[in-house]
Amino acid sequence: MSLRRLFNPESIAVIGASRHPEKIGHIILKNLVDYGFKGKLYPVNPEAGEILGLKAYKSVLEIEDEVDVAIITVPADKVLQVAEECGRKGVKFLVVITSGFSEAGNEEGERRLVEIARRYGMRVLGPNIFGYAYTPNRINATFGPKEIAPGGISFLTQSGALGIALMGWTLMEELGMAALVSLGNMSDLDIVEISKYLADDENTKVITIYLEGLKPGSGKVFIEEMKKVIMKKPVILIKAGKSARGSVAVASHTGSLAGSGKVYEAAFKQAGILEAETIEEMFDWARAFSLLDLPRGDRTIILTNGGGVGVLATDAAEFHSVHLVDPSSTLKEKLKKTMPWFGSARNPVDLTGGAVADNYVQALEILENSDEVDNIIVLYCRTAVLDPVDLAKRLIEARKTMTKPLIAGFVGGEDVAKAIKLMNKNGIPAYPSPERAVGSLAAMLKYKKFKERLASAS
Amino acid sequence: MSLRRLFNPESIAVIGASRHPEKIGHIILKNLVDYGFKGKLYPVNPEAGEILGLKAYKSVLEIEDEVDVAIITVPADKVLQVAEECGRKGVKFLVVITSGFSEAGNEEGERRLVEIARRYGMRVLGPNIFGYAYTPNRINATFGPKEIAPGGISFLTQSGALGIALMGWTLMEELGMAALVSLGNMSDLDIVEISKYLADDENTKVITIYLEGLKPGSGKVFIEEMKKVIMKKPVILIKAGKSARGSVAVASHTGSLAGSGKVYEAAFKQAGILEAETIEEMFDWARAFSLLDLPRGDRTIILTNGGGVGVLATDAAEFHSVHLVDPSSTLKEKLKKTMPWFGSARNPVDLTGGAVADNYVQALEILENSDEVDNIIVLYCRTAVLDPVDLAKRLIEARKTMTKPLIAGFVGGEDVAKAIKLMNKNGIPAYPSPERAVGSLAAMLKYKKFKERLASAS
Amino acid sequence: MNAGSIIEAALREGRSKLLEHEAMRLMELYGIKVADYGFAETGRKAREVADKIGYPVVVKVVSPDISHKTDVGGVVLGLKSGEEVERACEAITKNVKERQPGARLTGFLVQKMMPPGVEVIIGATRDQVFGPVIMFGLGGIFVEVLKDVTFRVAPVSYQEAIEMLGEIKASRILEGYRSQPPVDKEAIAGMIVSLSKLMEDNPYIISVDLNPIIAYSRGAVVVDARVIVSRAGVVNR
Amino acid sequence: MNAGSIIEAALREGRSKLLEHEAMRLMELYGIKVADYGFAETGRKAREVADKIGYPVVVKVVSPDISHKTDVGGVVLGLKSGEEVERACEAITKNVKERQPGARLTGFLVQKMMPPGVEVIIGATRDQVFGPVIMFGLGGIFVEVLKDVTFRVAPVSYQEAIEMLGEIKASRILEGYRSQPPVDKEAIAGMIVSLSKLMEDNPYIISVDLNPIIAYSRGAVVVDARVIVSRAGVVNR
Ligand SMILES: CC(C)(COP(=O)(O)OP(=O)(O)OC[C@H]1O[C@@H](n2cnc3c(N)ncnc32)[C@H](O)[C@@H]1OP(=O)(O)O)[C@@H](O)C(=O)NCCC(=O)NCCS
Ligand SMILES: CC(C)(COP(=O)(O)OP(=O)(O)OC[C@H]1O[C@@H](n2cnc3c(N)ncnc32)[C@H](O)[C@@H]1OP(=O)(O)O)[C@@H](O)C(=O)NCCC(=O)NCCS
Ligand SMILES: [Ca+2]
Ligand SMILES: [Ca+2]
Repeated sequence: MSLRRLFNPESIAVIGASRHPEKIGHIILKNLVDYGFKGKLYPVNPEAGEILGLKAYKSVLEIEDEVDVAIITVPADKVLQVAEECGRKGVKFLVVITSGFSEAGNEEGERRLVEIARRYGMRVLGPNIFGYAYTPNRINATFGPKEIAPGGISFLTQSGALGIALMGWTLMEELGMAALVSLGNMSDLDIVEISKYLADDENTKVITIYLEGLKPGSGKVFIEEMKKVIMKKPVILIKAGKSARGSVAVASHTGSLAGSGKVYEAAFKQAGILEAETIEEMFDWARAFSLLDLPRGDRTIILTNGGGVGVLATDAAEFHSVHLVDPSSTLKEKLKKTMPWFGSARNPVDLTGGAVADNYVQALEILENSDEVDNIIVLYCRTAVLDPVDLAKRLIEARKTMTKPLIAGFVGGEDVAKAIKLMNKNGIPAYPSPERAVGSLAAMLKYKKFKERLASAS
Repeated sequence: MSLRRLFNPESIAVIGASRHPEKIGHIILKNLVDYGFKGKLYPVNPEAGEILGLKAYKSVLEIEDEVDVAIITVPADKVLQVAEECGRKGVKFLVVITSGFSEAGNEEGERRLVEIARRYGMRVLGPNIFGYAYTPNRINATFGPKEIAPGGISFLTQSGALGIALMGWTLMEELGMAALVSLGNMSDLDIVEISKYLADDENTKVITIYLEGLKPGSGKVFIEEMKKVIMKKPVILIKAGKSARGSVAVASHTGSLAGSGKVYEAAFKQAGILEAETIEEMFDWARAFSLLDLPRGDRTIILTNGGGVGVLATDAAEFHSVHLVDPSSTLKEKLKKTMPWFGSARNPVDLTGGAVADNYVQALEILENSDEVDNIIVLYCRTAVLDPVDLAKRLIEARKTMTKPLIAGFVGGEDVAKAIKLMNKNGIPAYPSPERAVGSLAAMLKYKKFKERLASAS
Repeated sequence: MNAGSIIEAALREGRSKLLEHEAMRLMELYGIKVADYGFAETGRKAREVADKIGYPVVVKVVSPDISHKTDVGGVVLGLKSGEEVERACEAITKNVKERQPGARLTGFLVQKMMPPGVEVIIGATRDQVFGPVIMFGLGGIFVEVLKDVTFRVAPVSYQEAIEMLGEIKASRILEGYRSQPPVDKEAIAGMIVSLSKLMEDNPYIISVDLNPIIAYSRGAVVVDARVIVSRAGVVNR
Repeated sequence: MNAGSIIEAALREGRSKLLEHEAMRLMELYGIKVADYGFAETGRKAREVADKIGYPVVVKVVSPDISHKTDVGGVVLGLKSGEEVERACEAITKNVKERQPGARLTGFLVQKMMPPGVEVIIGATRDQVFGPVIMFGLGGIFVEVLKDVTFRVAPVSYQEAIEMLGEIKASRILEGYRSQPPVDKEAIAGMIVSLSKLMEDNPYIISVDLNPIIAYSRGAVVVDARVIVSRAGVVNR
């Protein structure tokens, strides 16, 4: 069964929807209502007549209509019975929030849950998850924060606590999300199957994954299937528990055995997955992928109003093997006209601290029209003569007619932070340091190479 | 002459103080006034009667009183004459903002400036700088932003544009600053001499430096003097321009290997200077040094409410060679009492997602009193049951009676950001990721080793 | 004897490590070139085997009980004649009796002594998550001290095997370092692919170390092979 | 001859590279142990030198015009008798005449042939900012391919020199790798300290490569030394 109905349901039942605002079953229902799910919502609770103004059903079997997705938030000892009822009702997807299954030694309960689902042709997400979300349909079926910024990043996580914490973080960081999936015990639906679906999802531009460990014996299929996924969408992953000690912590945490980092690294490389070192790095890269088309080539130029940040970006480019072009003398002559005599038309192109928005925009136009350049990194240091928000607005305007990837690194205080947010909301991936801007372009260039290598191998 | 009067002047003259609000000479005077310099302020301008409500003097020679520091913001062709007058007046320090000296090929002008200063026993900061600041005396003699958060970090920068941009950034990031010095051409006062002064400055807890390059032949003195500085205060440095781009090919084998940053790296190591990779990293570390006493040992424990962040921290600890202790069974038994049965008393100590502030505080108390532990890293993932600001307040309270270094890594959205700010203002270095918290502790442990090594060598 | 029956025989006899000639035979069955060798029960037979192989040769003790042959004086290198071979077998027998008295003496492995070349290592292990994993590195110090190795999950394609050769930090050594000619990368890559297949076909093999393999400008030859088997697919983490 | 006059002589003659026996002499003057050597103008004299040193020896051409001795057939190794030495000198003369006709032939360096050991490199260069900088690494592949080296700005103390030995990635090799005994770290550290002093004392030396130095369990010996001089303290970076 395709996962289409999981992410595009016409109706969702919350079984275990509680009358008490602090309970998980209540919060999920409330998030669904508040975030604005447009389909039909059915709270199920044998004891409540009405919850959040919605009629509550005693059992899923009482619902007159069809039910595509059932979110289950009843305690573990009631899950199997509820699942059985869902099966009889013809529910298509069970999203089982409840803990107390294989992660707590109750393998038998989990086995029976999946067995029931199989018998009725249902698919299971979970158990032991904080839910899932899909912003294009305004679904927030999690007990995390209500608000989720919509966008092109899909995120799958094996850690619940971290996943919920990152929901708030992505919102603050203006990271636009498409799907958000808590993986939990992966009794049925797993990373691979969900990634495959999202690879074809038109709203997903990039897939990010927080991984603690794959199940024994599942590695080979993971590699083979993810190879196909990355031909359609970039996949960025962070693998926790690579240190000798960390892997012990993972084992005790999710019940899945960790892999030695080296083997996982090899597997990711084989699959064409980009491996990030930190959460911040993963989402830095995801931001660029979600906003930009893939670079057509690797010839990169840096545009700056400060020598210092230019040097830092140059160092970072060398570190990440990003190719900085040497502009031809023709191109240099053109660029010279956009700056005072003491500026520099070499790469980094230094418009000097006196640069105003016009200088940037003129230089950008020249670079966009030059066939020597594929990618442009715009750097800015806060100066008295150029307001960062003004510059951001002009860049956003200029970008509309541009086809080349444009990435920004702005350094400064509150108003610079505002400018960064503005750009991130308007199609220019922007970062608070030159290094992070360069690192994100580097990830895009690496993905391009991975894809080309896999294409040539098949 | 000691630099004491530069940072503790009783009077400052701004020569070239302008009536026009957009001019540098005006902005500096205004910053001095607005930031609240308590000493005497003398605008000097031959054409203005009054600026910003202060009486303007036609020449520095007209000032009745003594002048400790003269900030010079007149054009380059007038600097020498002004300097001469300052000499005759008995000014002690010239802070020369003006550009157009050796950095622009005018070595002669710079030589003569220094000559005049020598003749009159004055010292020169600059030329070609954006000024300097010293928060304990409310001095903001820069043309950057008016506001500077006071604290224990001193920052010397060779890049003007980046330095100004970082003034805003440090304010936003709650990084408390002591001295802020634009180095410019270092015609007289240089990195070494200023660092030496700040090493004895009671308000400076840590010295940070953005370095592009040292002058030919000055390297050896730099190493020898900085060795003495680091025995008193930690020094963190970022070296820009380490990439090979632009470096010259050399004949000998050793010479070719010695290019691009390798020699600088060796020199920093010899001097006991901590080298950071990025600006963010430099200030992350500086934050920890500015708020904490040095660790007494390397035995570190991680306290968390989420397995995922615990694993990430563990990986980071291994990467940075931070020693995570294995708690004794006695300690584990005590810790067990602060958490539900499914928590973990191993390291990372996992209080579980249900943890409330009391759990943290109880565990902290146990760890503070245990002689198995030197350092504590507190991690938190945003959960519904524990408000991050509440936790932050309790941690701040608990810390008051603690002696062990306490570092926080909090993950989440806006309210978590608020909690982080709160902790940073109240003595707990706090970061938005587990990795950055661990990295900062690692820097402190590394400094401790550097210091011990240098102490044993002498 | 096919691969399955070699492994089966060892498991039946309770041996977790294949005898060296069994390991060599296994490699041959997968087209992995090994130094010419023969097994002989006695010194006399060893001489006959050596005559057939051609001199110089190496003689190694074959015993299910000995894991570090060199330590017990169980290896003699550079034998140039039949006489020397017989004497070596006697010496080995004596050494082993003295230094590891209880050890069973199955016989002797006579092996062609290979000229020097670039030493490389190909290994395999079975990972709980990913199944067979293949490792490549340069021999000796490079693997043991610098840990300069690269991994791939099986099946490893020829193309991937070639990539592995380029991934180690010291890969330039394969291109011909100083006066040395470049090594035969195709031959090494072919071995990687074959070992990958061997691991996939035989689930009871839990690890293989081909160490060293001596690589030349044409061809590469396994000189030492260590194969561990177990009915329970044991695992690295 | 003292250090200054060796360098002065070379500069006066317009040579930027010291002749090998000059370089060796310079090292000796700073207490850096070099393989026993002697300079000889003719084959006959080379034989006498060799007799004094003791066999086996190596003979190398000495010429201000030849920078890659081996390429022009200017080096013969493993000479076991006086006769072999004379013949080697003739061969070298012939080779050089053929392959680099214009080259002046100053004479021959006769050098004790050292037994194998662990090859290390100590180098020095003069940095524009930091002045003399000393490098340490393991020989051959480790420096050339892996760039596994470490630097210190002079003056380098004995303690720092010992630290340098521990800083390279392959430092475990110095501890005695496999059957090898540990090398004499004190001897190597001593050389680093001496080279540091040499560089500080002689501002016209712009770079030194001691490559290789052969290190043993007791002592270490410079086998090849390359010293570049210039009146203008040339610089890297
Ligand atoms: C699922 C879980 C949250 C339920 O806990 P709970 O809310 O305390 O459970 P309750 O017994 O209160 O049941 C919840 C509601 O379902 C109702 N309910 C009980 N049986 C029901 C049934 N058969 N059908 C529908 N509703 C039912 C209850 O009446 C209650 O509603 P009320 O509060 O209005 O009375 C809990 O078992 C659990 O697993 N928690 C961990 C979740 C987690 O952390 N997941 C992983 C995150 S990464
Ligand atoms: C120093 C500098 C800012 C002066 O530029 P400016 O403000 O345009 O210069 P002005 O000629 O307007 O002189 C400034 C003021 O000094 C006054 N002035 C002139 N001569 C004077 C004198 N001898 N004594 C006192 N004041 C004098 C001017 O009248 C003017 O005041 P006004 O505006 O009220 O008339 C400029 O030369 C410069 O160097 N800019 C670069 C600074 C920089 O970037 N530094 C490095 C940062 S990292
Ligand atoms: Ca978790
Ligand atoms: Ca600058």
